[in-house]
This record gives sequence, structure tokens and C-alpha cells, in this order.
Amino acid sequence: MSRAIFIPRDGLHPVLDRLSAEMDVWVPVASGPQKCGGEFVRYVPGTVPVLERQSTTPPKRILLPQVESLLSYAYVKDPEDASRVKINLQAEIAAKPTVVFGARPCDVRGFLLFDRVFTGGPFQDEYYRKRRENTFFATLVCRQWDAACFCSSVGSGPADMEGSDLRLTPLEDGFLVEAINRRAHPILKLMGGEQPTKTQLEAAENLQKETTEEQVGTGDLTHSGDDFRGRFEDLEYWRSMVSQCISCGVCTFVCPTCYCFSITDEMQGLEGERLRSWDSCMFYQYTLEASGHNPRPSKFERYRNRIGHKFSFIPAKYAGMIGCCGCGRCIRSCPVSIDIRKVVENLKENACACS
Amino acid sequence: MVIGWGTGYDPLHVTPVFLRGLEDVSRLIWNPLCVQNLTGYLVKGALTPPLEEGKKIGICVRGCDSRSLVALIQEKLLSRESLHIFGIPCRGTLDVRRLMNESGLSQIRSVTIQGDHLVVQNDEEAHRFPLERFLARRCLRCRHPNPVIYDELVYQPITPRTAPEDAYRDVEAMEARSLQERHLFWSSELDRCIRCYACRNACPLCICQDRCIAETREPRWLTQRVNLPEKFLYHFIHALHLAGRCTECGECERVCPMEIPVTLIKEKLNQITRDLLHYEAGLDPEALPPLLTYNPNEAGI
Amino acid sequence: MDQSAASGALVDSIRIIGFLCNWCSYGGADTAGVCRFKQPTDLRVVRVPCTGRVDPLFVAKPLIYGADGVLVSGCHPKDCHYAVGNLYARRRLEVLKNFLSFMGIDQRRFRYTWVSASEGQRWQQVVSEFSETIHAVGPNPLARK
Amino acid sequence: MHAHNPYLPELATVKEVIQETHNIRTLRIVLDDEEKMRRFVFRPGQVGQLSVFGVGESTFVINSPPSCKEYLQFSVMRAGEVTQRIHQLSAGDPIGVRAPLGNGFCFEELKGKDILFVGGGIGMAPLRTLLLHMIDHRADYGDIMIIYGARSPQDLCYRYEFDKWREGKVDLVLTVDSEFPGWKGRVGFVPTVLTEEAPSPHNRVAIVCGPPIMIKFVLFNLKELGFQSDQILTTLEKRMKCGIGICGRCNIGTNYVCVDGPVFSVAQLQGMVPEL
Repeated sequence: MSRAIFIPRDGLHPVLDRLSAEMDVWVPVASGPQKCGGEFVRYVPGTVPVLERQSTTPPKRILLPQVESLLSYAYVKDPEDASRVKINLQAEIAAKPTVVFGARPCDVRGFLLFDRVFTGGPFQDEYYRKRRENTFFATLVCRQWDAACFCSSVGSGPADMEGSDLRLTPLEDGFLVEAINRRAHPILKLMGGEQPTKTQLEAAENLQKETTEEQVGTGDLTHSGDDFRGRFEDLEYWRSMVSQCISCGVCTFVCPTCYCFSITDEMQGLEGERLRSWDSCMFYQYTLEASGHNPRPSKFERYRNRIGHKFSFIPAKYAGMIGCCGCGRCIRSCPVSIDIRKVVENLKENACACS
Repeated sequence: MVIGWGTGYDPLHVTPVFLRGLEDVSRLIWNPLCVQNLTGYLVKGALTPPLEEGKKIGICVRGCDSRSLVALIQEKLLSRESLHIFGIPCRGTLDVRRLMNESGLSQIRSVTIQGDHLVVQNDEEAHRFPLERFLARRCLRCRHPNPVIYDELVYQPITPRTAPEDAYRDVEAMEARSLQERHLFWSSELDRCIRCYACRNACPLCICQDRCIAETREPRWLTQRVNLPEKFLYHFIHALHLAGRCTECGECERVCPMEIPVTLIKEKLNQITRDLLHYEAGLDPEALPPLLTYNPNEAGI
Repeated sequence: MDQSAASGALVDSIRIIGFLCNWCSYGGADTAGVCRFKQPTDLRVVRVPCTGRVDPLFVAKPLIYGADGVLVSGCHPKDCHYAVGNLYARRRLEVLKNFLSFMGIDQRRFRYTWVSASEGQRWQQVVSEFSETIHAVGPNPLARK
Repeated sequence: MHAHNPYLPELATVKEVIQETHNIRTLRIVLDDEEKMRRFVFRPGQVGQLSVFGVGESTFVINSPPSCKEYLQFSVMRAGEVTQRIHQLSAGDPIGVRAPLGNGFCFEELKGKDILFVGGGIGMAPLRTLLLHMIDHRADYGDIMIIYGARSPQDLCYRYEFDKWREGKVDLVLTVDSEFPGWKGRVGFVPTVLTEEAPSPHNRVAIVCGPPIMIKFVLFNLKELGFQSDQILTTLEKRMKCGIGICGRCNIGTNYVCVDGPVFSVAQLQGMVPEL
């Protein structure tokens, strides 16, 4: 039996204030007074969460910061032999208990893939693992979707709670918060809130049921691996689908499942850091080799790899898991409105290759 | 080949189309939702297969886009002879993001233009909005709605909505603020930058593309860090490399996923080149951009 | 250059970067040094072949990262060793100067000027004036970011 | 490798630098932790990420034989930012290393077989480790032939140990692209020399490494000689960052070169998407 509390609409702040006194709390907010979009920020008392629409950028950076230091180093004189230089090397892996409050099922679904990639072996990424273990997701049952959303097409849905710890069901006068797993119980306790009434519990259950049955997006994109292999060498196909692409990194940076990163060294004086930073497979430099050779020299190879990675390679590697959560951000934010659904659907042989 | 606009993933979104034969012509559309400047495709290695020798390429341009063409021709990045330009006098394009956000609409079935109004039909009913309300900022300050260069003009020329003296009112409004306020403004705006480089890649005049100094390790102007100075410097690089070249098509601002008013930075530079060097970019194919030349007897400097 | 006038406190608090052209202003600074003209010591000099080499980003980057002032100095117009390098520079740097304050950077932190190799006295005057200006404007608030 | 953090390099010191050719240097490095150095085990063909702190990391094959416990050897061709700096290192300089990474050669499966090494330029490095391992265990393998070519005699790596290889009962065929005064070996491109030598494909495995253009023609000629695709092994290179199968860039379809490679059989490559 799951434990639940009710937070009235005007009672959100006290709850978040209590939580944020104990741990890091991230909430979606509007990007600015005259902005249409939103993003996740660290909650401080007074922050106004915006839970009614999807944020422009996903909560990805909470577990995979856009840039982080993997290690720091310093060149120092060897105390025993002044002519020699030694390296002092330090790597600090730390993570604070964190709650992500008000993410959507699609936002969280990205982390299911991250878990496989970063902690599923053969090597463990401790930086990620530690943060992941300390992070709790309080996830909204999603009631707002638009023409770019397609979570149901990738095997998820607007009420999918996989990977989440608490479920937030928006009711007319507030939110019902339920702990989905045992690790969420202390968080729920910390939140306080009210004992939910029977009516509230019923209303929430109805909404959850109704939402689970919703079909967000048409078609099924979960079995496209073979079609992709069939189209791999069909350059005409890739030309017809993505000639518009301008090779920017928007789609990858706003994507909850894109995790590819770069590692670079930065120095000042005799000290420096090794940084891990988001990279984008849409950039020319991503695969450029020192010899000048580039296995993906044009946007067509690069876009093809993006599709392949999400819909063919990842499913093949991770037992059918799709590298796409259907949030639609890449479609919505694309400067030239490329529709990834169409590119995947049309992979099927005999499908019309015109965009 | 002809580059134009076609219907995108929903009735509000338009996507560039590359027409290769007569059978493709039906895909071509024109309305205030045709927001992209297509001229970048001519110079940024997108044309595959390459054009056959001696064949022209057709391109649809609005007034602002035509100025990009002029700038590219000035810098010998394009030859006028290789182009067949379909010029379209433009009353302004919409800020689709704002339209979606402020109207609160989703599940849109159709969008039609009726005179000065936009009619959006969703599942429930038809909503009517004055076009004016959702025009993009770049269009509200437009001085060149009519293409300045073309082979065919598709509609009748129209009267510009903005007088030259009003062109930089957004810049002036910013300058009415104190130095510290301006710094706070840009700090909070640029802090949202995720360095996706959409502004650079959408810019028809940012022609270095894969060789941009923002990404090279040698010289290393920028690191991968995402702190404020790096973001400031990136936008300085972008803007300063466009000084005296930018034609204010506003693409950088339109494509920014984080809604940073990056065109405003370039507007200021253009105001400076206008006042100081008496030059407006993208009007005369024969002119030389002012920072590519000099005057030994400079007045006013 | 004469370092004897160095006041520790000033050196620590104010940092000015100077881009000096090899043919004129660097020589001018040298002349000033040889003549033992007293100069402020908060200027760090970078010698460049010509002011034409000075990319406006050379000025922007230090200011963004917290330098308190940037001074560019080259040959007088029409006296450039490479004939016209400083004429290109003049346009670029003037545009930059007008631009900085729009982004919230005090434009008094940047100055460009012309000093020939023989003008030791003028160099002393230019650099003293600029240093005074920067001290009056104060440390760059961006340095604390 | 640090067990708890695969991104953290082991500190090491350059012991010796050998100038192989005008743009290739061999580094012998020793882990600072003596215990770890003693216990260091790897398979021939596995790679290491060398770190020049402040510049970055780059991937190189460990080309010392697994039996060598005194040092790890890497041969580095000057090409980009990191290799440039590696070339500036000299004995006593600190360096970082993450190793061993990658799959290495399945040398167990090669036992009892005749071996053909085909190498070009720096491509001899990954072959050297396996070759020396085989010479260490000479009785386990049949006939061993090497065809090794470079542009000129001065571009051949490991010239100082050719005689030692020959002492290990190895048929070493050297070739250079054109005639040079004093050159007594063969003249001609590696693929051509391969066809002239015509080693029998019977019970033989060919291991090929070199520049892409050489590999392309060598594979073609090997097929002509009757080699099947599961009889040919090669090693691949890609731009890498993490080296541990996470960062995403070195994939060829489903396979990551850093963990699933760098050694692939031609049969495996044929099953992968064509994106080299």
C-alpha cells in the first residue's frame, strides 16, 4: 500500500521550504518574466515553480551537469629532487541528497537509459552513480501535451512512473503525493502536508487511470532497428529527410536521453582540471580525428547516427530499451522543425521518402 | 533546385523544403509562419548533391533574407549569376513560441490567415488573433519588407512599417538603463545560454561553421566551461564577427531555445556602424563592408 | 621600464593590459623608460606586430574576465609600418569602444591611442592618464565572478 | 586502472624515449606505484589512455609484450594536440595512464596456427606486442611471417630489433615505397609485396594494421589469396574520450571501438554498419 499526502495548491511553498532546508530541491520555473519557456533550478524559498507546462530544458543537468570537474591536477616540484616535477592528482566525488520536484514522466525516462550507460557496466561512472543514488524524483502525472509529444510511441506514457520515487497527481485544489517505493518514505515524511481525503484519493486514482489510457503520439517507434539498418546506406533517404538540418546542437542539448560527453583539460598556471562536458553528435568536431579523417563528415552521417543510436544501437545493446523518451523537445526547439518521428517512421521500406 | 518553405510537423510550424522537380512544387507554401531565413543553405555546404555546372539555384527570400544574399554576394561567397531569386514582400512573420504560450492552445488542427487576422482551429473551436499581436520582434522593427534584390517579385511591394529613425528603438530603450542594469540584464540573459550554437549555425553570415574559433583548441578562445565569462565571450565572438555585416534577419534570436535576445547585440553594432561609418549592411552588392576597408581621413573617429 | 615607483597596493588591485605595436608605441614606451620618465606600474604590456593585429576580441576577453583596463597603442595614422594596419584597427576599435557599454562594460576601461617611438613624453602622459582613469573607475566588477 | 574511478589515471614516469622515425617516438613508462606496476597484466592488443595533464588524453596500443614487467611501451605518432605534447616529454617527466582498455587479441585461439602479420608505418605497434608474445611462446605457433612496409627505410619503426625478431624464427619481409641508396629489402607497396609473397591461407590467420588505404588493398589481396574473413584480424582507430564505453563517440553502429575493439575480425566488421 502506498502512503500519500495532499498538498493544497497554496501549500506548495511550505512543503518545498521544508524539503529544501534538508536537501537540494529542483523545480521547473519560467525562464524569465517575458519568456515562454522554462527550466529546472535549485529551489530557494520564494522560487515559483511552474508545473503546468513542460520545461524547455529537461532536468538532465541535475544528474549530468553540462560541465563538471572529473579531476584536478597540479604540477609541483619534487621535494626530494628539485629538478623533477611531480603531479598532484585529486578526484572528488560528492553528491547531496536531492529531490527533483515536478519533472514529467518523459524527463525521468531519460535517466533509465543513463542508469544503463553509466552504471550498467562494463565500467561504473561513480560521479553519476553517486548523484543518482542520492536523487529522488517526484514526478507529475502529465496532463499537458502538444503536437510534438509522443511518449506513448516509445513505450512510455503520460502517467509512466518508471524510475520515479513519488507520484504527483494534479487535482483541482492541489496535489496528491504518493510514495511509489520505500526509499521515498522519508521524503514524504519530510514534506508534511495533509492527510488526503477519500474523495481526493478517488479523484487522483481516476485521473491516473484516465491518463494511463491516453495515447500521446500516434504509431509505434519501438521496433525500428531493422528498418534503420536497411536504410543505413540509402543516402538519398537521409538527404530527403534532413537536408534542412543546420548542424546545431539544440536537439541533443534539450534531449533528456542524450548523454554523450567530451573530456577536455584546462590549465591556469601550474594547476588545472579535467572537465567532462556535454557534447553533441551533431557537431563536426565530435568524431574528427587528429589525422583529419572524420567518419561522419557531413550532417547526413551525423543525423543518421543520432537516429541509429536512439532507435537501433541502444535497443540492440540494452534489451530493447529505446534511446528516446518521446518528450518532443528536439522537435519543438529545432530551428527548422525537423520531426524525428517522421524520420523514424519513414525508415520502413517503401515509406514515402519525402519530408 | 529551389529552396522554399513547406508545411512542418503541425499547422503552426514550417520547415525548409528543397524542391528538385516539378512534382515537388506543390509542397511550396508562403504565409506569416514561414519563419526561416533560407539563404544560409547556399553557403554552408548543405546542397547535396552539388549543383550541376551552369545550373542556377532558386531561392525564396523575404526582404530581410534578400539582404543576407546581398551581403553574401558582397563578400564573394555567392555569385549573383548562380541564383534565381524569388522575392516576397513580407508583412512580418510570427513568433510561434509566443503565440503558443500566450494563447494556451494545443492540439491545433489548422491555421489560416484572414486579412490581418490569424485563425487557429483546435479541437474545440476557432480562435481569431490579430497578426500584429504575435509578430516577431525582428518584424516589428522591419524597415525592408521588400526584397532588395530579386529576379521575380511574387507580390506587390508594401510600405515599411518602421521609419529609419525608429529602427533602433529597442537598442535605445536598453541604453536608457544604467550601466549596471545593462550588465545585470545581459548576465541574467546570457546565463541561460547552453552553447548549443544554434544562433551561429542559423546565421547565414556565420560562414566559418565547422572551423569556428569558439570550438577550436588552438587557438583556444573558449573552454568547455559554461560560466558567465565564457558565455559573454562566445556572444562577443559571434557579434563582433558580424559587425558591419549583420543584416538583422533575426534568425539568431528566433532559433535560440533559451529565448535570449541575441539579435539585440547585433542591432547595437549596426547602429554604431550606421552612425559612425554611415553604412547599412546588405543593401548594395557593390559596396564593401566598412570593417574590411579604411579611410585615411576618417571623420568623427 | 622603471619599476621603482611601484606601489604594492596598486599593483595588486589594478591590472591594465596594454597591446603595443612593435614599431612605434613599444619603442615609445622604451624611450620613456630610457629617459626615466616616471610611469604607473599597473600596465602589463603585450607586444604586437601592428595594431592591425589587434582583434577586438583581444580587448574584449580581458575585460570580460576581469582586467581593469585595456590600452591599445600604435603608430600615428598614416605612419603605420605596414602602411594601413592602424587604419583598419582604428575602425574596429572605435566600433568596439562604442559597443562595450551596451553590454554593461564601462567603456572608459578601454582606450586606443597613437604614440610614436620618439614620443617618450607622450607615452608617459598617455599611460598615466589612462591609469588615473582606471583608478577612478575602480576595479572591474567582473573580476569577482 | 583505479578500481573505484575509471576516469582517474595512474601516475607514471617516463623512463625512456626512443626516436623511431621523424614523427614517431616510443615511450617507455613506469607506474609510480611499484606494486601496481608489478601486478599489471594485459592482453596483447589492449590499449592505454596516456594523459598529459593540462593538454588531454589520447589512446595508444600498449606495444610491449605482456611478459615485460619493467615498463609499458607506447609508440606515438605526432598528429594532434596531445601527441605533440607527448613528443616533448623526456625521461623523468610525469605522465598519466589509464590501462589496460579494450579487448586485445584472442591469442589463445591463434595457438597452433600459422601467422601472417601485415603492417604499415605506425601500424606495426599493435602487431609488435603480439609478435613478441608469440616469440616468447614460440612453440605454440606455426610459421610466422611479417610483411612490414613504410615510405622509406627511415620510416620503419623498431629497426633496432629486427635481428632479434629474426632470431625468434620469424620470416621478416621489409619493404619501402621506392628505391633508397643502401636499401637491401623489397621495394613496393605492402599489398603488392603481399601478393608476391603469396603466403598460403591454409591454417593461417592474417593480422593487419596500418593506414586505412593500405588496409583496404591488403584486405582485397588477402581475399584473392584465399583468406576468409574470419581469418583476418585488424585493429581500428576512432576519436575517443572516455575509453570505457560511455561517452558515445567511437561507435560503429552498436560497437564501441574502445571496449568492443580495437581488435575486430573482418567477419565482425562485415556485420557492422559501414561507417569507418
